[in-house]
Order: sequence, then C-alpha cells, then structure tokens
Amino acid sequence: MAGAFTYAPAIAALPFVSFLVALFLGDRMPKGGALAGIAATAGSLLLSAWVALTVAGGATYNQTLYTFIEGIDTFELTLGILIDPLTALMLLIVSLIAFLVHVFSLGYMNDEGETGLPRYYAGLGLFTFSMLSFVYASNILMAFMFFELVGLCSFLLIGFWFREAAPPSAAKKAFLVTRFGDYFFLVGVVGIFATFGTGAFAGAESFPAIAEQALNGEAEVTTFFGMDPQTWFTVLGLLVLGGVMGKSAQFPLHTWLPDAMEGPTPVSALIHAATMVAAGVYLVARMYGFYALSPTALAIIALVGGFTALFAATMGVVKQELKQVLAYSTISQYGYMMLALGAGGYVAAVFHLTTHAMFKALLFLGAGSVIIAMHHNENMWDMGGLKDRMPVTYWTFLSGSLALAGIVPFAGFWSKDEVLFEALIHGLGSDGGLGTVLLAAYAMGLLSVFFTGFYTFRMVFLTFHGKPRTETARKPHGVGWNVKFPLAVLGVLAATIGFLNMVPLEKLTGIHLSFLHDWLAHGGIEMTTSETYGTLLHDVAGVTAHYPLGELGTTLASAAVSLGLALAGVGTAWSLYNVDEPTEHTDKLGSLKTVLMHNYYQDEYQVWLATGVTYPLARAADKFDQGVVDGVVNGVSSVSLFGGGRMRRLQSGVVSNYATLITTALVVLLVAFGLIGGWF
Amino acid sequence: MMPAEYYLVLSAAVFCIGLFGILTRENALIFLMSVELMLNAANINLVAFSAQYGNLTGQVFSLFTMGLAAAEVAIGIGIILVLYRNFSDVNVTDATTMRW
Amino acid sequence: MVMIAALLGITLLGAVVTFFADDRYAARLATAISSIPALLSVWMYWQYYQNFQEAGNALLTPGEAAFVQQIPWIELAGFELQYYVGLDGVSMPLLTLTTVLTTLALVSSWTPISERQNQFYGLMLLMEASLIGVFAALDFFLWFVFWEGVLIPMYFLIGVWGGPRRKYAAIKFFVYTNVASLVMFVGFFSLVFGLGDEISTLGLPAIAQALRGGAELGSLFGFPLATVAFVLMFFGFAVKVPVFPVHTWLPDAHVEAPTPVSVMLAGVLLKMGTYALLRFNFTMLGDVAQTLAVPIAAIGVLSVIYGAMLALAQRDLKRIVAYSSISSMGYVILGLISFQEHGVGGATFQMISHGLISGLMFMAVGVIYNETHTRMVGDMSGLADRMPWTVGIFVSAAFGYMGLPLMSGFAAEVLVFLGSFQSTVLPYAPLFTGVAMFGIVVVAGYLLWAMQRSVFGPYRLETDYEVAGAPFHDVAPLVVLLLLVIALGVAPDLSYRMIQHAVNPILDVGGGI
Amino acid sequence: MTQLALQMTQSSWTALAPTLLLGLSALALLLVDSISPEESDSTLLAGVAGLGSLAAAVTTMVFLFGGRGLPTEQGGQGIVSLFGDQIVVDQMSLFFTFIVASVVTLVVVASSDYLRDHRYKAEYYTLVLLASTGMSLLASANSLAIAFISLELASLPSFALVAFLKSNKGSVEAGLKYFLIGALSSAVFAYGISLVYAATGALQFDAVATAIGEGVQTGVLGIGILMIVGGVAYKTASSPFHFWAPEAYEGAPAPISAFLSSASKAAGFVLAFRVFLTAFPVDVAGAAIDWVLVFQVLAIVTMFVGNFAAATQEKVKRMLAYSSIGHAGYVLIGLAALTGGVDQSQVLGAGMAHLLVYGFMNTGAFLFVALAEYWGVGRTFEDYNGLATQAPLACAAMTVFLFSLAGLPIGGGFFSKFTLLMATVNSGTWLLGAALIINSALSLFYYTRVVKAMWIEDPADGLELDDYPVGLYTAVVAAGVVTFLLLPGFDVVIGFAESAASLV
Repeated sequence: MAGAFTYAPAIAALPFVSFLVALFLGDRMPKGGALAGIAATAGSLLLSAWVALTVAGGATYNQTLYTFIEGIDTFELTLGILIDPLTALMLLIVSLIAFLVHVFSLGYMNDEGETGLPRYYAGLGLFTFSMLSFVYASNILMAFMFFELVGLCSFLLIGFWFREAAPPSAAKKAFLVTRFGDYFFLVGVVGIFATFGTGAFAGAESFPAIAEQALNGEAEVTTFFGMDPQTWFTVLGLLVLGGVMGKSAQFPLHTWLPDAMEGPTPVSALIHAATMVAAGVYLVARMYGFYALSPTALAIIALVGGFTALFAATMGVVKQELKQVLAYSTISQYGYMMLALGAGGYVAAVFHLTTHAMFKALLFLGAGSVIIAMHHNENMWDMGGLKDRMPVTYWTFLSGSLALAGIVPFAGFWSKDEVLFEALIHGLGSDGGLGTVLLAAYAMGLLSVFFTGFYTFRMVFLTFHGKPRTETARKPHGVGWNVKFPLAVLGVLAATIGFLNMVPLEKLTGIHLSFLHDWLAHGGIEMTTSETYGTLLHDVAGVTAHYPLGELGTTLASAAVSLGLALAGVGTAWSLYNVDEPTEHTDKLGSLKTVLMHNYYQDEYQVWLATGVTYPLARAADKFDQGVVDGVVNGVSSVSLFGGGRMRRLQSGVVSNYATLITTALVVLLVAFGLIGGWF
Repeated sequence: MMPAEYYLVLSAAVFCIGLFGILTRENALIFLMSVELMLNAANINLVAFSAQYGNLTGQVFSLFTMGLAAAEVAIGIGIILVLYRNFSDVNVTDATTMRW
Repeated sequence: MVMIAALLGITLLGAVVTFFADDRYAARLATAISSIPALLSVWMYWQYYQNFQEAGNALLTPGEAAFVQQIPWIELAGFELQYYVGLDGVSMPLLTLTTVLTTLALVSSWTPISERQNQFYGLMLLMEASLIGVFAALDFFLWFVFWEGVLIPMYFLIGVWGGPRRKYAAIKFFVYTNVASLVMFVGFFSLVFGLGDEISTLGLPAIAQALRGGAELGSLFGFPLATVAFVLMFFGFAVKVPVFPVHTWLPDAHVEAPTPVSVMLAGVLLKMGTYALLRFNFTMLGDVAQTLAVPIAAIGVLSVIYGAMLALAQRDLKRIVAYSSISSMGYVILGLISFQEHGVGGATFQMISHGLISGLMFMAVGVIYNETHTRMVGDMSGLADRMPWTVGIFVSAAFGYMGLPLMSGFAAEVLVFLGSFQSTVLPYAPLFTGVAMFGIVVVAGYLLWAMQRSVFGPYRLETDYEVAGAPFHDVAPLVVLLLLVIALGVAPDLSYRMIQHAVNPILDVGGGI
Repeated sequence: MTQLALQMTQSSWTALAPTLLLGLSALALLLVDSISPEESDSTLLAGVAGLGSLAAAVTTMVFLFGGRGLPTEQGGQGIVSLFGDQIVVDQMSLFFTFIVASVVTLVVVASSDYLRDHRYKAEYYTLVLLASTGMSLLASANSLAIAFISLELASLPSFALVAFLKSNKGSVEAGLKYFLIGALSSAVFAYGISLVYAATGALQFDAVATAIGEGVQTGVLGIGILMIVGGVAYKTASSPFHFWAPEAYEGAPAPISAFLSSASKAAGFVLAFRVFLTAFPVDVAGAAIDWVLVFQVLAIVTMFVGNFAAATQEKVKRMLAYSSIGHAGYVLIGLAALTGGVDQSQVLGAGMAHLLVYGFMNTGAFLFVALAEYWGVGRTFEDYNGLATQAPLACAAMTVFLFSLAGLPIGGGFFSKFTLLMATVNSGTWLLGAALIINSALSLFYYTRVVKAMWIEDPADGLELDDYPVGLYTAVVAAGVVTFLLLPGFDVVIGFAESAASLV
C-alpha cells in the first residue's frame, strides 16, 4: 500500500495551492477563495484518511524528499516525511478541523460581509499547509521551520482586522512571545545537530536513537561544556521545550493566547485551540523517545503542565467574555497534556490531544455561532437564554462543555481521566524526585478538574440559560447551515470520540476497548511506538507504575475522584448561575478577584519587562552610542581641527617673525646636530 | 699669511651682523642691506679659502655672487617701490593682510 | 575570458555617457545600460552554476577560478601589479547581487530622484563598476582601486541627493571609511613586507598561498607581524562591515541617503567589508584568526545584540533597518570565525541574503516614504489600508529579516548558528552562539513593534493629499527582490553549493587549535 | 678652455636642448614684444611661450624614451656632462625638466585667459620662461656654483611674478614676503656653500665628495651642509623655511601659485637630491652631519605643519598653499628614508614620481582656483558653493585633483603616495610612514571640503557663469586627464623615476 504515501506530500501541498489561489485570484472568485480552501482541505482530509487506513494496515513511511542544504564535509539539512500512527492521527485531526473551519468561515466571515476575504482564506490555507507539513516533518529542523511558519500564520490571522488597534497588538504579542520560546527551540535544534549530526526523528540514524546508544555507551556524541551525555541531553530537551511552552501556551509563556482571541473566531478554533497550540505538545510526543531518556526533563514537563492546568483554570473562573473563558480553558487543557507526557502517559497525552481538538474546536465554533447571533458582542453578561433561540448551537455546545468538564461518557472524561491516572500511578511508583514531582503535578491537575467543571458550566449557564439580559440576546441573528453543519459534526465527535480508548471500562469489563493504545503501540517504525517508549521510560528514566489499590481498584478510584470533582464543579456552577437573573459572585473572592482579573499580573510583568526594562535599556544603549561611541569619533575630528587651528597661528603674517622663526629653527638644528656630530 | 680660521670668524661675524639686522630692523631697505652683508660674509669665505686652496673656483664664484646680489637688490627695490605705492611705507611689518 | 572586462567596460562607459546625457532621459538610459551587466552576470552565474559549481576557492585553488583574465600592469616597488580578475563561488553570487540590485535600485530611483538626474545615474553606474571590480579583482592594487572607487560616488550620492543632514553624514562616511581603508592598507602591506621575497606579485592568490604555506613573517615591535597585520586589516574591514564599536557612520549615512543609495549601501557596500574579511583575514591569516577567535566572536555577538538594542530605540524606519543591519552583519562575523563549513558558508550566504533582504527593506521603506513623506513610526498608522501591496511586501520583508523559514534569511542564520555552535576553534562556542541567537527575538521585537505602529491600526497620516498606492515601477523591484529572497530561501543550494566549494579550502588551516 | 670646447660636440650639447628651448623662447618673447610693444597680443605671446615650453616638454620626453641620460651599458645613449662637469644631463635632469616644462605649458595656456585684462603680458611670459629655464638648469646643475646661480635665476623672476599684480595689496605683500624670506634664505644658502668650500676647497659635486672622503673639518662642513639644507628647504617650501609659502601662493596670481608650488618645488627637490646624493653621500658626509636624520625631522614637521594648518583654512587657495607644504613633507621622505641598506632607486624614485604626479594635480588645482578668480566667485570655501551646477566639467577635474592629492585611487597620486609609503616601510622609518598616513587621512578631510562646496552645497543666489575661458579650461581638463591617466599609466612614471634615481 505504498500508494497512499506517494500522495502524502499532496496533503500539505493542496492547502498551499489554495493559499496561492486565494491570495492572487481570490478577488475574482466567488466567496473570496473560500471554495478553493474547502476543496483543498477536503482533499487533504480524504488523503489523510487514506494514509490513516494505510497506516492501519501496518505500513509506515520515513523518507527524505528534498535536500535543503547539502553538506560536503559535514551534515546536510533535508526535508522529508515521516508517517507513523501518531502522524496519521494528527493529520486526520488537523485536516478535519481545518475543513470544518473553512466551512464555518463561510458563515462567520462571508455571510457577515467581511472585507479582505482573500487574505483571510490565504492565511487559512497557508496555516493548514504549515501545520500539516509540521505534523509529518521527518526531522527537527523541518519541524522548526514549519513551526515558525505556523507562528507567522497565527500573526497574520490574529491581526486580520488590522484596521483596529487591538488585533495588531495581539498579533505582535503572539508572535513575540512564541518567538521567545522558539529562540530556545532553535538553540536546541542547533545543539541537536551539533551533537548528533542529524535531526531525524526516526530511523537508526535519528537523534533519539543515537542518544539512547550514547547512554548505553554504544555511540560517541559531542557534548559541550564538559557535560556528561545524560545532562547534556536534558539541556537539549529543555531547550526544545522552550518552543513547546511558547506554542502550547504553557506558563510562563501563555500570555499571548488570551490576547489572540482578537482574531476571527474560526481562527481561534483552528489555531488557538485545535492545531497550532497542539503543535507544541505534538512536538514533545514526536520526539518522545528523546525525552524519555531524561527523568529531569520529564519532571519539568509534568510540573509545568500540572501547574499550567491549575493556574489557567483559576483564571478562567472570573472571565466575562465567552472566548476568554475558552482561551484559559485551552491553556489549562494543554497543561494536562504536558502533565501526561511528563508523567510517562504518552498514549494519554495523545488521547487528550485528540479529544480536546474535537471538543475545543466545537466550543469555539459554537462560541462563534453565538457571537454571530450576538452581533459580535462577546460579553456573557449580555447574553442569557439563548438555548431556546439557537437550539443546534446550544445542544452541540453542551456536548462540548460536558466533554471539557470531563463528565462521563463524553470524550473529555475518558482522556482526562487517563491523564490523571497515569500521573497518579507513576507518581506513586517512581523513585526519588521524579515521583514527588509527578504527585505534586497530579494534585494540581486533580484540583483543576473542579475549576474546569465550574467555569465551563458557568459559561454555559450564563450564555444559554436564564433570561435574555439584552435586546440582542432576545432577538439574536440567525445562523446558516454552514455554521450548523460543522457544529453538528463536532458535537457528535465530542460526545463519541472518547470511545476510542475507554481504559476504565476495559478494566472493568475486560472487553478490549483501548483502541488508541493498540494504534500507537504498534507500527512499522519500532522506535516511535508507545511500547518502546514504555520500555525507555522504565529502563532509562526510571518511570515505574504502582497501583496502591490493585490495578482495577486504582483505575476506578482515580476515575471516580476526577468525575466527582468535575461534578462538584458543575454543581457549584449550577447553584450559582443557573437562575433566571444570575448575578456576579466574583466579589466573594475578595482581593483574590483583582489578582485573578489581572491574570496574576502576568501581562503586567511581561509588559514591564518589555517597556520597563528592555526599552529603557535600548534607550540607554542609544544614548551611549550617540554620546560615547560616536562622541569619540567626532572627538577625534574636533581634536584634529583644534590642532590645526593652533598650527596656523604660527603664521603670524609679520615677515620679521618669520625670519626670527627661521633663524631660531636653524640655530636649534645647528646646536642639536652639532652636539650629535660632535663639532664642538 | 693669516690662518684661515680668522677669516672664518670674520665672515661669521659679518653674517651675524647681517642676520641681526634682518631680525631687528623693520625698514625694507635696511633689510636689503643686511642681506648684502650676509652675502658678503659668504664672499669673504670664498675669496679667503680660494687663496688658501690655491684654486680660482671660490673667487669666480664670489664674482657671481656679487652679480646676483646686485640683481637681487634690483628686484628688491622694485618690490619695495610697489610696497610703498600700496602701503605708503617701506616698513616690512605693515603688510599683514594675509596671515594664519 | 573578457566577460568581467565587459561588465566593467559597459558600466564605466555607461557612467560617462549618462553623466553627459540629458536629464530627461538619464534615468531610462541608465536603467537600460545597467540591465546589460545584470543580464550578463546572470548568464555568467548560470554558466558558473552549471560548469564551475565545484571549482573551489579563487585564492587557494587558483586556476580553478572562472572568467579569469590576467594582464601585467605596473611594476612598482619591486612588485608586479596586474589586471587580474576572476570569480569563484564566493564572489560570483556577490557580483550577481551587485548587478541585479543596482538595476533594481535604479528603477526605484525614478520616483525619488528629480534633480541632477544625469549625475545621479552616472554616479550609480560608476559605483556599480567599482563594486563589480571589488568582487572580481584578484590583484591587490586593482582590488584596492575599486575598493576606494566605491567610496567616491557614494560620497556624492549621499552628499548631493541626501536628506537634511546629508553633508555631515556624507563627510563622516567618507572620512571614516577612508581612514579605515588606510589602516587596512597599512596592515596589508606590513604583511607583504613580512613576506619579502616570497612573493613577486601582489596577486591575492600568490599572497594567500604564500601565507598558507607557512611563510615566516617575523615580528614587529615585539608582536608577531601576522597578528599586527591581522588586527589592522580587521579594523579596516570592520569599519566597512560595520561592527561595534566602529559603526557610527552607518546610521547617519543610511538615514540621510536617498532610498536607492541606502539600498546599495546596505545591500552591497556592507558586504564589501565581510567579503574582504573572508578574503584577507580569514583566508590568508586563518591561523591568526583562530588565536583571536574569542575577541572576534565577542565583537560579532556584541554587534548582534548591541545593534538590535539600538534598533529597538529608534523611531525612524530607516534608522531601524540601519541598526538592524549592524545586527545582521554580526552574524556574518560569528559565522566566519567558526571555521566550520556551515559557519563560513552560512556567513557568506548571509551576505547575499542580507543584501537582498535589507535592499528590499530599504526599498519598501522608500516606497512608503515616497507616498507619505515621512518615515517616523509615530507619524503614521494603518498604512496597510491605503497601500496594501507595498505594505504586504514590507511585512514579508520584515519577516524575512526576522529569519522566517523558506526565506533566505532563515537558511543563512541557521547555517551560521549550526556552524558556530560546533566550532572547534572558538572556546565556549555554544555560549557565544546562544547569546547571538537571542538577536532573533529582539529583531522580531522591534520590527513587529514598528509594523504594528506604522502599517497596522486605524489609518492616520497628516497630509494635505490623498495617499494612494505606489506606481508600478516602484513596486516591481520589490516584487523581484521578494521572489529572489523566497527562491533562495526554498532552494539555498542555488547559491550555497558554490559557496561551500569555495569556502571549504579556507577551513583547512594547518595546525588549528 | 680647449677641453671645454672639445666637450661641446654636437651630440652632447643638444642634450641641453629643453633648457635652451625654454631660454630661447623667453628671448623670442622679448623680441616679439619689442617689435610690437603696444599690441600685447595675448594669443601670440601665450602661443610663443606655450609652444616653446611644449616643445621643451616633448623634447625631454623624446630624450627620455630615446634613452638619453642613461648609461650606455644600460642600453642608453650615455650621460652627458658639459662645461667641465659643471652641468650634467642624465635621466634625473630630464625627468625634472619634463616636470617643469609641462607645468609651465599648463600655466602659460591658462594664463592666456587669466591675463586678459592685464598689461605687461610679454614681461610676464618672459619671466615665467626665464624662471623655468633656471629651474631646468637647476636640474642639471652639477656644481654648487651652478646650483646657486640657477637657483637665483629661478627665484628672481618668481619674486617679480608673485608681485605681478602691482595694484593688488595681496600680491604685493606676497611678493614682499617671498622676496625677503628668499633673500634671507639665499644668503644662508650662499654662506653654506662658502663654508662647504672652506672645508673642501671644491664646488663641483663629485670633487666635494672626494674631498670629504679625504678628511675635512667636520664642524665647518656640517654647518655648511645644514645651511644648504636651509636653502633647499626654502625652495621646496619645507619647514622651517616654509613661512613665505602660504602668503606667496595666496597672494600671487593663481597661475603663478601653480607654477611656484609645482615647478619651483620640483626644482628645489632636484637640487636637494643631487647635492646630497652626489656631493654629500651619506657614507662620507655622515661623519659631519647625519643629514638623513635632518630630513627626517624636517619631513615630519613639514607634513604636520602643512596638513594641520590646511585643515582649518577658510580660503581655498591658502588651503592649497598649506597642502603644498604638506606635500613637500611627503616628498622629503625621498631623502629622509635613505637609511643604510635601502634601495636608493626606490626611495628616491618614489619622491620623484610623486613630484611628477604632483606637478599635474597640484597645478590643476591651482589653475582651477585661477578659473574661479577669473570668474570672480570669491576665494573662500563658501564662495565655491554650487559651482558644479554651473561648471560640472571643471569641477569634475578639480575633484580628480583633490582626491588624487589626498591619495585616493582616482589619479596617479594614489600610487605615488604608495611608493613613498613603501619607501618608509622598506627603510624601516616607521615614524615617517605613520606621519604620512595620519596626514593623508587628515588631508582627505580638507580636500573634501572643497569637493563638498562645489558639488553638495547649494549655490549662492544668482551664481551664474556665462563665460567659459578656453585656455583655462583646456589647461584644467588636460591636467585632469593626465592626472587620471597617471593611475593606469603609472608604470611609465615609476620606471623612469627609479631608473633615474639609481643613476645619481
């Protein structure tokens, strides 16, 4: 079945063509290039499905397609395609959501009479191209390249409404903050090339393979600063993690994501929920064989993830705008994925990535639908009672919310539960610092389950329940099929995608239900399977599982605890906000409210770093440059001219003085050379 | 015959007198005379050592020097004339329109 | 091969003809004339790409340089001077960059240059001729004549057609860079002096090979002569590059120069410095360079960060780009000192890439200025509304400057980083590289800030006329440059292969550390 | 006496043809003037003078290329010595005669316009040609007596020429100062000669050298040599005998400034080269006085005084005057770098080559000033503002002169300065080299000020030139073309210079 792989490049190429078409011909096309984008992403989706089927048949693909830069006496840089089960899954997710978002955009952008549509669809096309290319990149340099291009698209799309003040600013912030992360990523990439001479993800000559061999003493690598390989690999892993934290909006580089909500809502759905932000986590999963070698890196990943999950969830509690709540929930959910990866729950992370992509895209598109209805007012306090007026939106949104909150049997429950379960058992089982860290991360993740349930349903109740609080909410704008269709598809998926991997149910019933485990555990490329990762984690990093209540007992207990907390959160929201005339309860939080409203002053300190530290430093450098560096230059010329001014005074204009000077000079010469020559 | 050193001392004295005149006097004519003195100091040497060495070179050259001195004075007088015409004086320190 | 002579002859003759041409058609005439060498050099490039790809370095593996012509010229102070030209993988792309960029710059002059056009275009062609000579000459004196020959037209171009402080900027540029040339000259000649009888010509290949052959140079005032010469030449070239702290002529010159001149200044003139560094310091005195690796790398890194910081403090778009050039050229220094294939090759590639991108940036700023008559970030806002294509290209160029993948800047910078990270001659190479790489964040900072303030947001510009899109002939050169930037970004091997083959012989320094 | 007559064979005295041509055309001018004293036909007079000088220049060139003045064993026609070795015609004398003759040609051509409204044109041209006769004779002088006489022959007409504008205070003042310092210096020179005679009993250069080699009173000889240095320094406008130069060049009619600063300076140097290398060779005269060291001191002082003072001038002509002093300092390197073991032909040849190039570029620059004076645009830098808008061709030529003076490779000045630098390097006189470089860098600044004024500054209101004098333009452009051509064609210059220098 090599046929599918032959066409694999087209998965990314099709959206690129749609980018070109939309950019240059969009003006002359109906719907401003949307149709090209829809056709292209539909094509990508079909090809991805074909590829997935092929992969399901056990085939994989790892091929260098283009030599970017040749090396004569050194390594070369290439572009290639790596397709294994993980890739196939992600391709499917990305192309599906891209397709749905394109369709949705017809309703959100075209029907709303926006201008600049060719630019919009060109941006979407370029984004889809970059993301898909990133997904099946065969080496880390290629991954970085498209990672950056994804960042560019994010910039272009967030700043789509460039005629207003806020979107360009948000776009700048998004690019800059992720660039800050990418800086570390790039250092890591360069370091990996310098260390291993290759950046390939898979294969015998790939850097995770060489790293493993080096740890076993089977291969020699160049390390720097006299570090031993283990430490150096940790350093490299953490450097790459910088990029991950930027793109996946992990603390402290998460601040751009809420601002990025300035972009059009379909963009938020596509980029800032389902795909681009997923890129970071996906990257860790992609090179998991490398991280699995370093317990320190794993611990840090888990801690960052756990902390971010809780941290973002608490901020989501007080937000008043629909998309802001979703933004913080996104940050929080990616925290879970990081937690899972750090805790050795590779499959759990991928699982949550999958489910989250579905329900978060759904929620954003639902929010988009609400925003259309509300004439682009996003404040939840101006809504209320929309469930009767837009039932399709309401029911699909509810499906997504239940998934997000982690209520059984919606998708989020299964995946989130598995994440927490993995963190728990490995936290209990692993020795030393890693175990402790994992347990702490687990605790934070668990706690945020409650907050998730609370803010999710606070959002649902404020938006859809109660009585309409404004005129717009009483007579909302209708939405068309192109909005409802993607919602319906995603609503069904959000409810059902969790069935891919029902581990607790499997353990309970003994029926084989963990299909995703199977999917990731086997494959033609052995070194990127979850089985290999499991071995590595255990043998090298020392990640060990421990079941205090037996395997079944622990599983069920963990599921029960997380479900209970989620329900508690939902219940709290119910009691506070599911009333006809809800009121604000945030004042009860006291001074904490201010802190939360200001997002723990994260933005303030980052802005301060930029305008309070860097900019004054730049001004000072400028002053130094003008004053001292250039001053020296001008000083040299001034001194010369001053010397010249003195020198010309010698010429007094009086001829007698000249005679005197000549005579004096002659006498001086006579005396001097007389002494030298010994005439006297 | 007197030792040659005496002539040297004499000529040096004459030369210095001339030089002194140049440095101290501001009248252009006196300036000219002083130059004549200095040239004559050279002539003293030339003639004296011509005799000393017994060749005529020095004496011939002294004749040329005298001729040139005359020519120089001729030019000098001419310049002093136009100086007087332009500056109404023959004081050499008056002409200081150009300096620095 | 008379190709190079033809290039020189056409441009020089064109300069004279244009100088005496009528103002009304000088612009068109000069553009037409300059397109001949441009096309010719592209053809030569293609020939080189096909036939001489792996020729090697003109200085170290002579006989393999392409388009060589060698004619005796002057016998001077015991040296044979020659008309000796030829191209290798380093100079070929730079020469093509020169001719192509000149033609584009000439087109971009049509709008802003309205006075004394015949003189302007004549001088531009004169400068082009000198630049061709700089990159093609293989004899020291021939090279130096062209090297200085660049400065004179540049002085006039800034001084006559520049902005309000043009006189100060022009004379500062002129005197500063000439003093630097003088110092460099002294440095080079102390080297020649040290070589003594080992060389009989001042052909650069002969000198390079004598030096690489381990010639004994002796010492001067207690310092090894090679080191003294290296430092003097480094200073001379560093001013031209420029690097911290000898960069202060650059912002003044850039800000005051008219757009096409800024394009040439940033696009090609700065590369003269790094090209010469590569040819002289790093090729001839590679071993000295290695002993001085730490200070040189420090200068490079400092230039990157310091230049970027200065750019951050500016409000004038041209000044921003000017300072960022200092930053970008710092990467070149870092790449050169790495003595790695990708480092030195990447540095050379960065010369070309930066030539295109900075030319593009200045041109785009110029087009904006043509329409708005201001370059101050605070004076305008939301220009994308009125001139979408120009702004689109400006934004693309800015991202190119930030090193966006699939544009040439990325390939260049990554290569430099890859090379310098694993440099074996530079202690703490990863640390230097890591610090220098932070430049990519700062560059994003100031360019994004400038873009956000000037081209995005609500439209605001105080003019008494309606700002409209730029005319076609203003935008066309931008498009060409952008396409070149993308082409080199997608397929760096178009230039990088020949560069690699040309720089590889340099890396093989006997007895490296 | 019979011996003398014998030497005057035909082939040998023709070697003096260039000098004779100059002198004869001076006499011819007097004849023309006495035939029609009232007409003062400028074209005729300038034509005669110009043809005479041009013929002299061409003759020297033909001689040089024909191998005259080159020993037969080197493939030449032999060195000619006349009048009992009092006069010698070798490549060096031809080389300098060429400089003088070509400068005079340019000056004469330019003067035809410059003197348009003046009287006494015939006298003017006669004096110029007589002075140049003296200068070319100086190039051939092989005895202190001839040297002194030809020096005076060059100087006395110059005094008159500087003061030629009788009713112009500046010109008269310049003439006065030039004359007074000149008289003082020639007295010092003459006294120096008498002391050398006192010590050696000879005036002919080779005889002096021989006498010194046999042992002499070092004190008297030393003082004498130092005083001769003074005379040379005066003629070449070197410190500390340079004080006349700024005023003389500024006040004199600009063509005369060109003449004095180029030809007269060259004549002074050829005297110095010949006297010090033939009569006082370092290896014999070094015991009395290390004149190389003297010239090193003078060279450095001269370079700094000239260039630094030039940097802050307000008037272009005065700036050029100071720059001329600075260039004297550069050329002095030709003597100052003659340390032991160095190749004399290279060091001396460098100085000679620079003088030749300088002859064209400096003459051109002063003639441009003459052009500006002709137009009456004023003398300061500001007065030159925007001249290029009116006279781009002349300004382009001026730019070539100035940048070539600064040593940029746009004219022969680049190579000649380089050869000087190489001389310092080869002789190990680092200090001289450093001074050369520092001052070259500084000089660029003040030369550029003129360029800036002409091209970059906006013209003053109403700057309108309607008259483009043919003679001045021809001279300026010709000088510009030659200056430029000396860059690619420097091979010829340095070839003759080095070969000539090796013969002395």
